[in-house]
Amino acid sequence: MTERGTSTALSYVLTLSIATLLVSGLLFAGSTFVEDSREQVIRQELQVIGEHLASNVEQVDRYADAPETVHEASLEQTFPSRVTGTTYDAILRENGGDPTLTLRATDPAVTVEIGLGSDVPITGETFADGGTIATSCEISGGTCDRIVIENA
Amino acid sequence: MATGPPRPPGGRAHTDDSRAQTTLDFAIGVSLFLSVMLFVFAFVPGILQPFELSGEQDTVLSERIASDLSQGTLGDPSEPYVLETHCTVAFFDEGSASPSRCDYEGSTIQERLTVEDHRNVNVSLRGTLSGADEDLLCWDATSQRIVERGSGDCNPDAGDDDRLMTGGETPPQSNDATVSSRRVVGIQQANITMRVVVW
Amino acid sequence: MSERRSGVDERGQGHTLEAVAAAFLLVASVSFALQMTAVTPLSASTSSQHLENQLRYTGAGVMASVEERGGLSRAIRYWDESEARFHDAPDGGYYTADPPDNAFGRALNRTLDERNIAYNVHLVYERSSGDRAQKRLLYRGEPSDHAVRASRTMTIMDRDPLIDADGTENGTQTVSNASTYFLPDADTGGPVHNVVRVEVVAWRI
Amino acid sequence: MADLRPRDERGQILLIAAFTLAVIFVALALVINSAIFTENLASQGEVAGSSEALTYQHQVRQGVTEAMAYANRYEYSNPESSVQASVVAMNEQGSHQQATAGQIVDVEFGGSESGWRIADNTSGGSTFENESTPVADQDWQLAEAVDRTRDVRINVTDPSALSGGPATAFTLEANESLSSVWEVRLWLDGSEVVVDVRTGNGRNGECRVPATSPVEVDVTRGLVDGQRCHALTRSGTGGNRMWWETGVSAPYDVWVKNGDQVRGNYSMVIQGTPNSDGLSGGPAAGDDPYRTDAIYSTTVRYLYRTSQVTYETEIEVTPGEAP
Repeated sequence: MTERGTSTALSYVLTLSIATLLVSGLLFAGSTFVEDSREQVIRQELQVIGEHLASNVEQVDRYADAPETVHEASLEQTFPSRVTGTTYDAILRENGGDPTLTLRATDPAVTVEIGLGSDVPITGETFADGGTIATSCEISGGTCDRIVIENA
Repeated sequence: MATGPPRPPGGRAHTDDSRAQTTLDFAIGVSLFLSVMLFVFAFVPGILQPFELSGEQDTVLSERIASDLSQGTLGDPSEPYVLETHCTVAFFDEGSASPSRCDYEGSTIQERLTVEDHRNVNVSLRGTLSGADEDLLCWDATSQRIVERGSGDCNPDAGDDDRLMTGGETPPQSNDATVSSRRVVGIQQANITMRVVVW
Repeated sequence: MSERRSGVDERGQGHTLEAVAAAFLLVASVSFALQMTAVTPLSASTSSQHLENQLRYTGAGVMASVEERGGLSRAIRYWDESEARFHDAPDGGYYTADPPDNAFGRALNRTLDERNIAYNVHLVYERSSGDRAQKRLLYRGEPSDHAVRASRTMTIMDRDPLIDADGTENGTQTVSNASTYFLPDADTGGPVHNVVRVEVVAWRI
Repeated sequence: MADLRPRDERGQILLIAAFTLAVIFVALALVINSAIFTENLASQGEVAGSSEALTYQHQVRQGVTEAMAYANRYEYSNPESSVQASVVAMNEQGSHQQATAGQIVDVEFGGSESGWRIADNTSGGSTFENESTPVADQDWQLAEAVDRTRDVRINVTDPSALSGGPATAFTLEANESLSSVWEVRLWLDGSEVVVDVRTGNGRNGECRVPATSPVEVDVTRGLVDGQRCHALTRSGTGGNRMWWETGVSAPYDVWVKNGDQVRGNYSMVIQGTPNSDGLSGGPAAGDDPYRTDAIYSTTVRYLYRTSQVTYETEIEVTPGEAP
């Protein structure tokens, strides 16, 4: 038998450490790769949902402008309630005359902002979770005071 | 020495050469595994490549801009797809302030469309008002009419207020990562095409 | 000693087996991942849906811009009393190759034909009995399954005149007193003659 | 001998490596699925039926406009009931049509404001003098204390009858006081008809069309022969307002000057007091202008509903009123 001249214990430890190193390296590389691409997909999905929601807000704004008197104007769209596994919410904010729509994902904290025209009547802040979001006008005296979003 | 499990058939002796087979088995096993590993590592990026998402929201953005311009901002929401002449002409007048009665603000196309300044957007009006093929349109201040660029009445750089009906950066001809939305709209009793390009 | 030795033999084959099992597990996971994703030949190219949306807006935009000049209602009344069909329409009574020679036809030709988009134009109306009827204004064939439809509703009144070939209003014939006009009076007692829905069905060829 | 055993340990390593890779791929599959869904969501258009709400509302305006024109012209003895009947008929047929597209539509008559229709539509056209006997004057007041005017249309059947210069040209005026008058003149300049506009705040402009009869001037819609005339709408790079009534505040009087310098027909709808001795009580024989009861504006309740859209409004239809 050829004697390798190494003790069983040493080679045993050596191999085991290489093994664990190899596996943990693989695991770590893999999970960061998955995490990164997951965050990228979440950001894209929030942006797409945000653009759809923004066009709904603009459509309701046109609904309010077209007639002489508006009694009710609302538009709802069903979005996925979870974005690549994480929940998210949408906030329609006056933002001091420059209204914006902000979408925030919870698990990896991803935030997306979409600007809206300053002529769109939005005051204060309204909020809706992911899922079916209704965009509608709060109406008084036949005109649309402000556009709000809520869960339908 | 206790006898091990029954000798394998063929009566091979328990000599070192049995390790040779083990080495052979080992070689086969690892090589197979490595080849599969390499194949997988070569193959997986291939799956992912079409789903490398970038600029997905541009499609929805260009649709949103086109619908907003054609159904409300440049005209009147009570009559969709019909543009009001002066607000449309003033929209393409970049650099000067927006007229207060029009439905947009700011002096650059990005501000008027409320998109971030770094976004590349181009809005243009094209049509076949005279002749056969579609051409970029132009505002002829002397006759106060919208004419084709090649119609002779249009001289945007001649000092009078003629103006080409295109706004924002010029879209790149080469790369294909642009999204464009088209709307047919009416202006001055003619039907033309509004094109919004986002990239 | 021998324990280890005998283990060695089985371990040898065992070892290969594990490598094979590992390889198999790897391939299985990749194929499972593929099965799970809704990977379709078209899933990467979403442009076809985007183009369909454009087509729908094009149809709506053409009708809106033509109607602004009153061209849509006139296109419905562009009727040749003596020939009992639309002016210069082929024998079938509806246009096929080239669209009608009026504002609506020219607009369709310029915005759709020049982008080699095929389209049909139908007029949907009601008979006095209340059931719906459809009249082909222009027919180019069976729409593909990617066809989109844009529609617009026009109200025609009892005394609206028919339109002559050159586009001017006919002095004597109106939608009510023209005997061969396809559109019946769905509101016999009242002033409304009929409410016609103009439908443009367009698809890419 | 000893180095064999480690190889056994490594055997398990391959399994573990493969297993971790498997877990990673499954996670990756989830991510790819959401990526595909994102692309699918990105290519979706607007909410189904959401832009049709506004398009159909415009079609309701078109229908009511036709109904009002018909009622004012042919059933002026009781125009409101005629418009009401039309709205009911339109709603019945229209709602059937839209139901096939999954859209619930309901249009209800919501009342109307009366006014007067003033017209001179002698066939073949005539001069625009008033009907006072024995001699028709060419300068006369069409109506006084007018608050609103709409659908002012002049159809010059014989452009050669127009005067050769602006001084003696046919003029239609919205006259609030001597200092604030909006007027439009029609005269012939060689082979072109000139539509010459002067607003109450001192702006003027003109647009020209070939003098081929008939020349149709739709004053309050700002169209000449169906084409937009900047002198009647907005002109100059700043888009200065030139529409009817600009620079003149209601109530004002409507005057015709040099009514003999034109040959054709005209009509308009006003809210005010028509000149009773210049206009006969109804369509008269001969070439005299007349006045009849008319509907000035109609209010309609509009409801549009689909599974995702709810839209309820009230629209006031005043066809051909300057914006």
